[in-house]
Amino acid sequence: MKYAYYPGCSLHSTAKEYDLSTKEVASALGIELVQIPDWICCGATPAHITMHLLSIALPVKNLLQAKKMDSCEVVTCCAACFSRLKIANEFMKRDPEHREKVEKIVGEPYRGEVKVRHFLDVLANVFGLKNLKEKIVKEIKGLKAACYYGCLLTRPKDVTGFDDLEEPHLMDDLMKTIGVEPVKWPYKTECCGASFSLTKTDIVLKLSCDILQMAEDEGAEAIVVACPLCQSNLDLRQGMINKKYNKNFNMPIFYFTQLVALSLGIEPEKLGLGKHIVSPMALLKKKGVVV
Amino acid sequence: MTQYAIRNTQYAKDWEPRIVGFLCNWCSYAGADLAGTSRMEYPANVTIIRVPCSGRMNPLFVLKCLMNGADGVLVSGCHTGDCHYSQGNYYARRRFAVLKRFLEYIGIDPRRFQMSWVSASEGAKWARLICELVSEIKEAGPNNMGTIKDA
Amino acid sequence: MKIGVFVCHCGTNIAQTVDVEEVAKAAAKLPKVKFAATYKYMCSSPGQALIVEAIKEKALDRIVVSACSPNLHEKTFRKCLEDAGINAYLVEMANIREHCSWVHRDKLEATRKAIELVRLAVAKVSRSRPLEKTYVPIEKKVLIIGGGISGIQSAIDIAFAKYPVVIVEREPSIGGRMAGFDKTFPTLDCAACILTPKMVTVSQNKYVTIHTYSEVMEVTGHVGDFTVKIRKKARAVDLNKCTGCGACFAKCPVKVDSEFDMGLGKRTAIYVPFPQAVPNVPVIDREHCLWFQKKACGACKKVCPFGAIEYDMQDEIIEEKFGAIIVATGFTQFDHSVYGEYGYGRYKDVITGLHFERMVNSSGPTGGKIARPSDGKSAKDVVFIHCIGSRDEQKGVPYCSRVCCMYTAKHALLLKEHDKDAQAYVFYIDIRAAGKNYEEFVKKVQDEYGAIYLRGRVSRIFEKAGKLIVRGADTLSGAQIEIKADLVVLATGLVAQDDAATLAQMLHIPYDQNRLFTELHPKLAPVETITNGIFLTGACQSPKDIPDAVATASAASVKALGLLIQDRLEKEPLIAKVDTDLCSGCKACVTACPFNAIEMKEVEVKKLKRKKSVAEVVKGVCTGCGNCTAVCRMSAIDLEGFTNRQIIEEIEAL
Amino acid sequence: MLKGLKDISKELLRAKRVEVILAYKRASDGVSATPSFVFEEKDIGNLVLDSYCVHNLSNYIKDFPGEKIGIVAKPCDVKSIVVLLQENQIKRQDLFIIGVECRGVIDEKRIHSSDMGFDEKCRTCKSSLPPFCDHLLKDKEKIDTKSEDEDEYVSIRKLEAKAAAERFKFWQDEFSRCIRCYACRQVCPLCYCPKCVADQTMPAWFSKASSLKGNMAWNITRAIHLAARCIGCGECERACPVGIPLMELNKKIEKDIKELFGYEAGKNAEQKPFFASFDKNDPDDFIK
Repeated sequence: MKYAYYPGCSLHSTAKEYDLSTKEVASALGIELVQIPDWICCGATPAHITMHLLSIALPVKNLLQAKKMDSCEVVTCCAACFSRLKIANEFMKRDPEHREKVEKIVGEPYRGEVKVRHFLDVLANVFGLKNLKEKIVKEIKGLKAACYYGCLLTRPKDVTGFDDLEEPHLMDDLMKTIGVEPVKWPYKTECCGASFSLTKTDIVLKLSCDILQMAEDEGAEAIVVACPLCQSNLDLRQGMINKKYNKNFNMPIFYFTQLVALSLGIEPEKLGLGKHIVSPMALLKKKGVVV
Repeated sequence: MTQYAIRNTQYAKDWEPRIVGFLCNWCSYAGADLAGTSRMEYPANVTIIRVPCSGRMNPLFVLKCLMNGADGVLVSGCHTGDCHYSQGNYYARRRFAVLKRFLEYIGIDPRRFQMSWVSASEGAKWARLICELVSEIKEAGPNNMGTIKDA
Repeated sequence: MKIGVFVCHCGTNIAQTVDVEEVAKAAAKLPKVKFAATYKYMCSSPGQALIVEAIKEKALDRIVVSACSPNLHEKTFRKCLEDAGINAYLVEMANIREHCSWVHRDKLEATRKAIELVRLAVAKVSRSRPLEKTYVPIEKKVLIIGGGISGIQSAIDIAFAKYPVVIVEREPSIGGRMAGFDKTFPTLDCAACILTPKMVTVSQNKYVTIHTYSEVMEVTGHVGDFTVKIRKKARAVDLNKCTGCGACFAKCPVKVDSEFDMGLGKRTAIYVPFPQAVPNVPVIDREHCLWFQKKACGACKKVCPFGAIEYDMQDEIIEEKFGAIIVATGFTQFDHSVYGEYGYGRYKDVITGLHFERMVNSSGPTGGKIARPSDGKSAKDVVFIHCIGSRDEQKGVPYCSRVCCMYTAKHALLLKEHDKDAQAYVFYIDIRAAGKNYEEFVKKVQDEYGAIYLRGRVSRIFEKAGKLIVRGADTLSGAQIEIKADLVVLATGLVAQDDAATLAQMLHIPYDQNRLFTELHPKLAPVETITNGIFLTGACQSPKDIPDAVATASAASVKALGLLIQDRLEKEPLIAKVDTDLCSGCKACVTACPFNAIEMKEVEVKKLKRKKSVAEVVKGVCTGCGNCTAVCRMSAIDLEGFTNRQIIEEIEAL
Repeated sequence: MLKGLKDISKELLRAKRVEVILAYKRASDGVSATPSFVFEEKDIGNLVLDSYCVHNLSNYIKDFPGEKIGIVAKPCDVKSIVVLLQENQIKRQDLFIIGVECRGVIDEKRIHSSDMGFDEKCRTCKSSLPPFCDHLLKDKEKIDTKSEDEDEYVSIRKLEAKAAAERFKFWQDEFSRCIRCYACRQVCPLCYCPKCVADQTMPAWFSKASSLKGNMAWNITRAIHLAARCIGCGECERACPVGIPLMELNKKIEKDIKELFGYEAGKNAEQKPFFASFDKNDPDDFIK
């Protein structure tokens, strides 16, 4: 199993731990991730609201790089990157008018030949939960977590198409496989405020607070995410939320890859757990995952 | 260059294809009527001949059109199962499956003879179909039968 | 031969895009054309008079009317020719409206094409021959498929005119959807109170035969002479012996969800769907009956004082002849389980309007209590959501279901009437209350019954702490709204029955992309179909409320009666005919005829002084499809009105 | 075999089982065979039966309407009889089929040349025995036939593989030679129409002139009218005075119908004629 790996800018900055844990999981499972050389920004999230052509051309440039690696599948972890790459692919496949313009910009023909996958999809659907189960060294027992998919992972259905639109379950299935108890909660695909984090922080605080509250109400001890923006909003802004709304959240926000890595017996030090603002260490110790 | 290609370039500028459409009265003709009532626009290259059912279509009608120089012939009926006469379109389908392959074998461009199912409610499909058909036959170029002298 | 060509302006419909004068000029130059004229509206009286006059003055013997689709006015102009004293079949129409002026914009192109269409029509009519109408007898009996309010009304109307009528209803009782309603908008009379008398009337009428628990299996033939096979499903209860005493279902030990009560209540395995059922005779649900499943129990048979229970009753297939058929098969409810945001149909307390009807009905499963199906607690805050499945091209149907705005308003009102403390919230997109006293009714619900109407769509429903959290937008205030509701009622749209397409194919009537049956003309022939003698009423054609269903029922009845009162039926002479000299007797046409309308007969070949076997068309049976003509290599069989000569002439004229 | 033929012929005529026997005698060139209609026992002596008996005698059945006929029939000839039965042209009880085990017939066109040999149709033939008959004349030696898997459409496939323009050119060249003598039609046992469409005037289905267009229309029509009926006896091609490869047309349609519908002509007289029947699952991928 070999993929062209598109990390995206978040995974090289605020979400380094996502990048680290993904690579650890991949290598432990024998999934070869080859970073796309000279990859550039995918355009998320400002490009598509400012210039449509640019928002297609940027991902296409990356996909062309991948195409040259004689790898027909790209895997990415960031939900926003995933969304942009997929949408660009769809345009290049279906819309000859845009295709022509974009091909002019990038200077090469492209027909959406490269397949784009999210790492969650690769783990659950390609590697397979059954196979994963066999590799597990240490089940994470007794941890109740809310799996939070965010707004981009499943939408729009025609483009993403790997999980249920309104009631996604792949991350829940994955967590169950490694021993985590996913809670039933209704906010799996709510919006966290995403990139408004900097421009309209109030919105993010409100939306993220609702998500944290719902997770807590439904009995979650932690939230598991698959998107760097979700993670940063819920984790980085938790303190401000507590202050503004007079709350007392102390809810660790994990990347699903971190928990999978722990269950595979990878040392916690390699997973960037220390980078989280809300430290998960106490919780992990309590559950006996780390010592 | 093949003879098709030569003609193509020769005629490309002002040549407009002439296409005959044989439409069953109950589905396709009504579908074309609906395209009209819905004011959908499509090219004026297709002349419609009304027949009661696609089952009425004798392959010799198609042959006659092509021999007379029509650039394309379309036979359109009801979707299978929907035939007003319950089975006519099934017979037509069999008949024209054989004819289509045979004409191609003789060297007649397969785009020149086409068949479609268009229901009475598919005005939009009719309009779209004609646009496609006209552009396909434009690509195919003029029917060279039309230029053969019949002394 | 003197052909006259008449080009219609159709107001500006044609004249705007087609230069009609140019068309007439070109037509006049065609060989055999002796006269060409244009007129504003050819189909109008003066237009027709123009044709009649020209025929008489110029001794025209064939006519081309260059106007709209022949499907619209061919009959008009045939009549016009008759009035002028020439054979009705010597007219052809060039469709320069639907197939030309309405679909092309360029005037030059459209005019060129119009001239071509006229040329073809002239060519065809030059090969037309006078044809004599044929007549067939009419079976003076009507079949009504479906015994809901539409079917019942149709049957009453036809029986009133003293013609026999047969209702075929697939459920064990007639009554249809209306039987399950509580009250009716906007007058709030109780549905049962107005329907039950009609059910009784129809069942007691001597002209009416009702086959309940029966289905139409096969329809053959044509107007005046339909042959219909009906499967009478085995009820396992003798209709004649049973008195409806109810002893059987009182003793039945099986309890299953009642379909009539939308699963909110229970019924037994032997059951009548509802107390006012007609006939008031139970039926055994074989899937759940212990006798049929395990050969155990047999309680009903034991207690029946009349020996009416017959376990070994078999389905019976009967065949009857009818002159006309009225299709009144109604609708089914949109399946809202496609809406993931509303829980994929998994939340017990998210119900549909039909559930609510049963719930609010005082003789219903909850005794009129608005109770949550999940825990039986009474529901105080109830959210109603409009347009579930309707006006949703992605997940549902594109059309408006017409009745949901009104029935939801009615539900909001009934909610308040049943429980003073309850509060209705109604999420709507638009309120469509176009009907007599409808708008007033909605306003009353808002003003006097305090229903809160919110303009917006609900984006999500989820369960939390025993409540349903309903999230949506109020687009008027721009606010996001979250309501903690006890119950959510979805105003699910009306869609075609699951097997609508199958029935349409059986009847040879068209249906649209939503599987709703297509009327002959959306304005001028709303209850007729393209197939002569088959009429539509009620929601099988498009969603309808009760008044509309009843109105179309009576309309369809009049159309059917209009056929039945005739002594004999005029039949188009556009049928196949055989040239025995050309016929080789190969029987290909006999085999290929979908209607078995061709037989073999012996004829004398004078030249050879011997007999030969040739094909012969049975006039009354031939429908004029022309399939025979295409399988005949010797072209010995031809189709009047679409003869080989006519079509070849058209091709030559291209 | 010849003796067998003579014996059975004698028996049939004596018993008045048949009124005439359609068979072969030697032609005046002393080499080829020619059809012989035997009404009396005394003529039986002239009969021959060998690889020069090329004609499909079923073509003459229509000349004896209502009469009891004995007919010498090779496997292909029997197949055409099957189609005639299927199409109500003869009654089975009026026919006594003397089936012949066949090792192939000589290609008549090369009969006087140095490379004399079997006809093309016989080279790909897969059966030496007629599907059925009333009396079988068996060969003394065993006859080898091609295996069932052998591709009988090699030449068709070759032509199919050519470019459209090339195919068009090929057929234009062939059809341009046609002189519209209609020998192909006259010799075909299945061209029994009382009045062929080519001869009809109301309507005139296509040009009667011996022009390329008219020729093309005629040859296409002939092939279409034999579609799913032609059993491949090759008489049309044999009779064609200008050597148009008519079997390349017939075989193409035969191949398509076999591939698309699994139907073969001349197999079963009880079967409905192909174009007078349909299957709901017939291919429709060519329909928009």
